[in-house]
Amino acid sequence: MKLITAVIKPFKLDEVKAALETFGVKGLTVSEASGFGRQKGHTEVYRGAEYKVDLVPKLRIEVLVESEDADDIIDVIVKAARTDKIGDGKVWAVPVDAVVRVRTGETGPDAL
Amino acid sequence: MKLITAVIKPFKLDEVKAALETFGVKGLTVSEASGFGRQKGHTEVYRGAEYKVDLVPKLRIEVLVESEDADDIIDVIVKAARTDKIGDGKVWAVPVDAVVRVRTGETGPDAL
Amino acid sequence: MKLITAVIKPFKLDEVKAALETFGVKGLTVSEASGFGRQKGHTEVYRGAEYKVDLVPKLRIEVLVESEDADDIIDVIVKAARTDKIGDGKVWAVPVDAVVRVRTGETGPDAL
Amino acid sequence: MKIDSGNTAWMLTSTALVLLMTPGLAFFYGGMSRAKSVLNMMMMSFVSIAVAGMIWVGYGYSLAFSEGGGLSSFIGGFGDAGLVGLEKLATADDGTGIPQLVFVAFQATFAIITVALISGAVADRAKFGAWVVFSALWVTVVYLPVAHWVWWSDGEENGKAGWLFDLGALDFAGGTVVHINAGVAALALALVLGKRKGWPRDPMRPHNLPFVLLGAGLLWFGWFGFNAGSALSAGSTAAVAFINTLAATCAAAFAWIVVEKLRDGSSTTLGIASGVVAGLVAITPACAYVTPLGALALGVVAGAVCAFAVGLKYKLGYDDSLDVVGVHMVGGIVGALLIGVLATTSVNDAGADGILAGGGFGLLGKQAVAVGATLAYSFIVTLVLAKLIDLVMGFRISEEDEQAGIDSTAHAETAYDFGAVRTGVGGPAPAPAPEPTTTKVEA
Amino acid sequence: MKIDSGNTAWMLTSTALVLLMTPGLAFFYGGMSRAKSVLNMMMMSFVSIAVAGMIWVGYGYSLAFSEGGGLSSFIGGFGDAGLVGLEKLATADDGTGIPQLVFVAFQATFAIITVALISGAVADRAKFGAWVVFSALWVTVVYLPVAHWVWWSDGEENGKAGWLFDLGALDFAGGTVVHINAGVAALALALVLGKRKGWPRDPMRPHNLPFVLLGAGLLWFGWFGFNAGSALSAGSTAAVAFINTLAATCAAAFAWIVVEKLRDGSSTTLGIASGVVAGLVAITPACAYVTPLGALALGVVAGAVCAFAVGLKYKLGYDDSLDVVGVHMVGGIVGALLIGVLATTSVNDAGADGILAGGGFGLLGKQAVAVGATLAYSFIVTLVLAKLIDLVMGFRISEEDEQAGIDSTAHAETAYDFGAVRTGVGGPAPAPAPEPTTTKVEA
Amino acid sequence: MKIDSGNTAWMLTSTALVLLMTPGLAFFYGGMSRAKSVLNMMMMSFVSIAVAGMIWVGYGYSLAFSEGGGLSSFIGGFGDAGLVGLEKLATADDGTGIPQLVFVAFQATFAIITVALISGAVADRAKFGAWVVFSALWVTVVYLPVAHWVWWSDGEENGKAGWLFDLGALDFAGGTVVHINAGVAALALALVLGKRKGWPRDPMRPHNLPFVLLGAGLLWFGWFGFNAGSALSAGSTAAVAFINTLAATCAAAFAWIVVEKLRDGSSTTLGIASGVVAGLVAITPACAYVTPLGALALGVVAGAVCAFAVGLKYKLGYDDSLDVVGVHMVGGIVGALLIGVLATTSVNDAGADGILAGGGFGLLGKQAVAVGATLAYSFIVTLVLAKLIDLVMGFRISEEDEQAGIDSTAHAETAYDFGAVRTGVGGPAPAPAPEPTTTKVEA
Ligand SMILES: Nc1ncnc2c1ncn2[C@@H]1O[C@H](COP(=O)(O)OP(=O)(O)O)[C@@H](O)[C@H]1O
Ligand SMILES: Nc1ncnc2c1ncn2[C@@H]1O[C@H](COP(=O)(O)OP(=O)(O)O)[C@@H](O)[C@H]1O
Ligand SMILES: Nc1ncnc2c1ncn2[C@@H]1O[C@H](COP(=O)(O)OP(=O)(O)O)[C@@H](O)[C@H]1O
Repeated sequence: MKLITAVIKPFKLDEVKAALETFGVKGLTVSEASGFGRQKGHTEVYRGAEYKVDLVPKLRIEVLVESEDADDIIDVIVKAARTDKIGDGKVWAVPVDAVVRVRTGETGPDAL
Repeated sequence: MKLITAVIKPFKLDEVKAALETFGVKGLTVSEASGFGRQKGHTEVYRGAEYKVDLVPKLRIEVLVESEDADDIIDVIVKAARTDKIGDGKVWAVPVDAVVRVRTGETGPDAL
Repeated sequence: MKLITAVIKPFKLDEVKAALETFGVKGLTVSEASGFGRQKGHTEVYRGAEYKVDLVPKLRIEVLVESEDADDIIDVIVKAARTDKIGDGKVWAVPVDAVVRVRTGETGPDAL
Repeated sequence: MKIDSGNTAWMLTSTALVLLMTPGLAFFYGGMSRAKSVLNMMMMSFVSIAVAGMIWVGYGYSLAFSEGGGLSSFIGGFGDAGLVGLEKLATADDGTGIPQLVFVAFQATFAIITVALISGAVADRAKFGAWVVFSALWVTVVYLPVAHWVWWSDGEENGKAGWLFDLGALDFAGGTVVHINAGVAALALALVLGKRKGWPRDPMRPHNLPFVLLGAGLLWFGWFGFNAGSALSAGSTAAVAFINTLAATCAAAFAWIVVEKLRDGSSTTLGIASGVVAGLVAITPACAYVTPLGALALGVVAGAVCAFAVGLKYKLGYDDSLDVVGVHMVGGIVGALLIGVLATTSVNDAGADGILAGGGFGLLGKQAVAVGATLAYSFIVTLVLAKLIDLVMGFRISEEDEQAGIDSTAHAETAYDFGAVRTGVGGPAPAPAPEPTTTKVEA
Repeated sequence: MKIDSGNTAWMLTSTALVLLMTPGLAFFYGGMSRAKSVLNMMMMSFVSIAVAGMIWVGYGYSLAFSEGGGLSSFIGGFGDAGLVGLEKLATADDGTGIPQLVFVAFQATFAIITVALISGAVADRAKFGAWVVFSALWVTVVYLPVAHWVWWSDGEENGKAGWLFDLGALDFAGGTVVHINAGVAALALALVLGKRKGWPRDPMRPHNLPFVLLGAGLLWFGWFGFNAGSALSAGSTAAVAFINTLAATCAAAFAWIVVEKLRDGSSTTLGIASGVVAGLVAITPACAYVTPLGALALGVVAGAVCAFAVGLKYKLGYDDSLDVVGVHMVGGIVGALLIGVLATTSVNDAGADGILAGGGFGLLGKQAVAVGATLAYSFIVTLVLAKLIDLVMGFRISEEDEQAGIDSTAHAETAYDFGAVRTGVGGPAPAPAPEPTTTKVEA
Repeated sequence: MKIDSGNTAWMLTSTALVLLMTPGLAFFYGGMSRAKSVLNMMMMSFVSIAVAGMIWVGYGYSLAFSEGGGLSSFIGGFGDAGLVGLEKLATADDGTGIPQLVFVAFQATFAIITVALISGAVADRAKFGAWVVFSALWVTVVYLPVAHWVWWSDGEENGKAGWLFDLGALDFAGGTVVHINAGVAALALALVLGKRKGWPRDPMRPHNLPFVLLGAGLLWFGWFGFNAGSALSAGSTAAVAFINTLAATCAAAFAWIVVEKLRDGSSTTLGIASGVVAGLVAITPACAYVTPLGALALGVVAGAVCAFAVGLKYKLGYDDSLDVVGVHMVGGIVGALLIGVLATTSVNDAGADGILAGGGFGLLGKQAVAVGATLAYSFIVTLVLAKLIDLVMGFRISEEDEQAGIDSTAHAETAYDFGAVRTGVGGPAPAPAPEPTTTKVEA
């Protein structure tokens, strides 16, 4: 199994979620984050003061998936999250050794 | 070493933490998240409007552990977090290549 | 590629970020967390009541890096985050199978 | 006549109280908004104070409260424009002995809050500039005439007066002029602007319910100036208005949460806050004409009716975002019509007898005419005005800006920054540039 | 007698000020609660306004402030029920010339806040329905009699009066009737309901300290109406009450944070806010009977004593969640007894001389009787009442609901929603059903 | 003379209103601070109330408003220390018929807010203990003399008076005494304390803009007591002051956001709130001397000038954190000087004629002297005072404490705790000990 993590623009959440559900993903976890990358942040002038803001709000989505679906799901996320503007985010996958569903104790793919 | 991540119901934090401490875990990191799975969310009616709420608040616990303890610790978490109701959460483990304790620079199992 | 996660003291963010930029890291993601470890929390007395506070606020930084840079970057973070006081935090690395840049669809090291 | 320091003291206080209502409203509405649009919501209230306040001094008071020559039944003239020369006058012939300028200031606060009330219907999506233009024009072409119709008279017996005043319709503190007027204008505006993206599918729950209660508390407090201050003196009429304002509000708040409990299973904070406001709205026109027991009854009806009325928008499909129509229009109508039932001259000689006091259906008829006239005039003129503004400058922000949040896109600010991680205004990235760019968000 | 517009103006203002105190209290208490129970806390205050307000109009004023036939020393009658026929009366014989209904409204706000004060003892865990029932019954069987004892007289020399009034105990603005009464009732209620889950082990710190300060600020502001308004006129007595209210509060706030600094190392926001309230409570009964320097002294004592008194609950083991006992009961007793020491007729002929003014121990004795009687009556009756309610309908929510947070379980709401990620009310999942279910949380 | 109940009612109300301004200020400033230092900011306001209030009763009123023997032009004496014997006096000869103690209380609130205003310049970094000492000393050596200069006279024709009073400079409600005085003291204090760590590089944006608006709303409300209350009676002068306060504020708020829109592209919440305060500041000295149209003009100038003035600190490099200098000092100067242009005796016989009313440049000259004297005296004495305190006890917290946040390090509290995850005060770990330690943060 894999854990896919996606850092996306906050307002893209609905679309990404919808796309994942359509694909058949059964669950996911979302948290708030902020980040920077190419989108280096920007300079703001507020009340006469100029300063650099370099962390931009993002959302972080985690989905546990079966290994063979990983590439497709990455694809689905990337398509749904894309705005073609800088700061669209990253998606990555890491290998997972074990997964357990708390309620039932099921493990492995059944637990997803 | 392994990184065990658990997504649990917020009010179970105390019990999970206590169980982990009893087991001998020396540290952990908690953050707020929200998610959905089988517990598909629910429909709410508020002031005459009906809508679907599909993200439910959760907590996300991360614990770094020695590989040989991973299974036991997953077990401990699962037991403590279980309410037998839908939405109890997930626990998963991923392999970790390296761990460092910032204060001392110790690495590997010593750093846990 | 590797995903390096660092749990640090909140006020060290600027220094860690600066050090990573100097090293050449192109992006990172930050989120809020809290945790405990050796720094077991402390007892507070507030308005006559004494209680144990065991979760202390931390920040969680994630950086995707090329495998060969991982050790150096861990080093950079550790140095920048250190205060030599208890509670300085942890840094760990996990293997990453795939990374995609959402905007362009680039994958692998190009996507970092 | 000589200044009466007691009456003047009460009217100065009342004026300050009514002015506080608009910041109170900003919290009532702001708390109900989402976190990404609370500032815009509050700005609409605050800028209404500025705009309506300046207009009032400039020509508003004059058009509403001075003699308008041949058009006097419908609108005043420019005789008192700029308030020139009013500094040393006491209000002439009404026996209250308050300085003319105190009356001017008191009435200014009514014009201010009326336009601010409307803004609740267009949360999250109105161009700020368009709102500013709208508020100025609306005060001029809707508020000033209606206020003149209902409240102006030259004080002489058989003298000139606004046509609704002449008719004998009762509106002690502004049920028609303020609440029905604002409520139906809100409906017109909601229709012109259309629904928020995602409404009614997405949850758009209040982001800060304590703020809603703060707003309700400040409104309640200020409303004693609104209602008891409308006596223009500190005596028995003010006393009646005061206790009735308390009684009706208590009853309406309670009625609303009882409806909720029975219908939905829980009583909510938003419910009790809305009930408070519904009670205040409904008692406003009636407060000096009914007994305290009558006020309790009126409150119960208003609370229960409005608790159902706020659900209408989902059936009829207009996005009156913060329930201006369901609370102010409906509550205002309930109050105005119940005067026809509950009014009694045993409380106030200047009032009239409604059905229960044996006065027959005459008063109810007059009340219905006043309600109908206000509804029709305000709805139509507001609709035309809003459409015009929409054509000329566009009234609604872009879909992208709405989704990102109007606070950051229109005001370059976000309401809160609690985090240890400090981020910027959080709007969409300014531009796909590899190097730092400069977004001007100066203040 | 003729209406005095100046006195009436001040009393209308004071009444509005005192009414604002209860929303202020909602913030003072709400800010001290945890984020998951702030709404319930605030709802308890708001619903107290509704309930006590309706009762007051219905029969409350009558039972407290009318002649009660043979029982007149202990309780009034139903002669003024529904306030029927009071509309055009001025308060008869007291020389203040305010309309009777203004006095009615002023006193209504006292009944309201007294019951609301109690709610601080039962944060996080009282069934909302049970609270509503309790508040109605408590006003009836505790507040109305005690108010009658202390404040009612028929105005004639050698006429009838409440028994504590007769005795000559001094309570200018409600130290016994309001604060001791509410404080000891809070103790009784805390004992009946028991401790919050996790108390005192878990931290249950204020979730929003600025709200605590907001509440303290609004309370302070409104309290000038409470104390100086209790003169029922705008003259020298009101002036003395006003400056003393300011002086004592400043001293108490300062004393509290000095105690903190010396004892704990830091002065806290919660401390200064609590000191403000402790000072206000303690000066309440005394404000028209002591000199400004006396008020300073009284404030210092009250602030320091209460700063220690709030720690008692940990030693004695009752969960008076937001320190109603430590601040209102203890502060009220300090103020009531210090009258016996500090009062002087040089300030107010209607007062009496305490120990320092050479009046001996007589006054102190009477004050002690009034304090003792109020403590005993209120504690016992409240205890019985709460037990009864607990038996009949259950006073406490389930442990599961308490842990999940009473806001979501009792009111189907959460106070705040700041996040970019929008979630629902966040209670425990409605039921283990695979398909979407419908939780009714309508408002 | 006899007490006038109407004037007294208005002055009691005004006093309560002005007192509310300081908690209002706590929100105005607190909302602008960062989340980690909001409590300290608010504490500085609240403790100022306590300190200045006690001083006022002790010796402050006496030094400011009593006869000072040979030094009478510069400072009062100790004749009224402790307010002994003032309880039954009406203010003697001014014809307003208010009790002396009401005047005392009214003036107390001015001293209180003046010192609280200064705290905005030293957000995030002043030792709390040092602030307390500073506030006590500053009231004594700066506020009391300046108030005496401008406002004290013995009431006799050709009698004694403060030297600026004698000169004929006009300051109706405290433009020099309160705003210029506080504004320039803020500058001095900002210079002594130095810049916040990271300023001006790091963003230090308001953490809670609704609180800023709440503060602005409460200030506005209270300011009617400040300005119209300064008439000391409820009559025509109060009426003029009231309407002008409304008119100028509306104009200034609007002018500020227009400047923003033109210069920066968006109108901000912080802008409209600041505009409100700038307008209030500028009209303060002038409110009883200009016409409503004059007030509109004055407001436009004040709003626009201050909108630019708040940017000065970045050019000149002093960290006046929350713009006390840019708003209060600059706004106060604008208002004081524009009196010389706009004043007209057609509004108020007690005023004078400025340039536009044909009075020539004389008045402007006097105004300039008053402004200059206040600027010089306050700046120099404050500078010396702050330096002294810095030498003796240190005025600034450690860099580490500043970075961790002054709320947790100085007050052992954090403002908010919204999370499901409950953490402690969050300061740096108490000590590198392996076992639980006890940080005392009792309250
Ligand atoms: N190397 C990285 N490691 C972790 N997170 C990253 C990294 N690079 C970018 N991110 C995250 O992805 C977000 C978008 O990246 P950015 O480079 O700005 O956009 P784009 O990939 O479109 O150029 C950042 O805000 C950050 O949260
Ligand atoms: N595939 C998944 N990937 C990531 N997180 C998941 C996944 N499935 C479930 N979760 C997380 O676990 C939580 C509980 O899952 P859910 O399916 O509702 O409960 P249960 O496992 O008891 O049926 C979700 O709210 C979500 O945060
Ligand atoms: N085993 C662990 N798994 C996950 N996070 C940990 C673990 N141990 C410590 N942490 C995180 O690191 C932080 C600092 O750890 P701590 O042991 O207090 O400091 P130090 O490493 O300096 O002794 C903790 O607050 C927690 O967030």
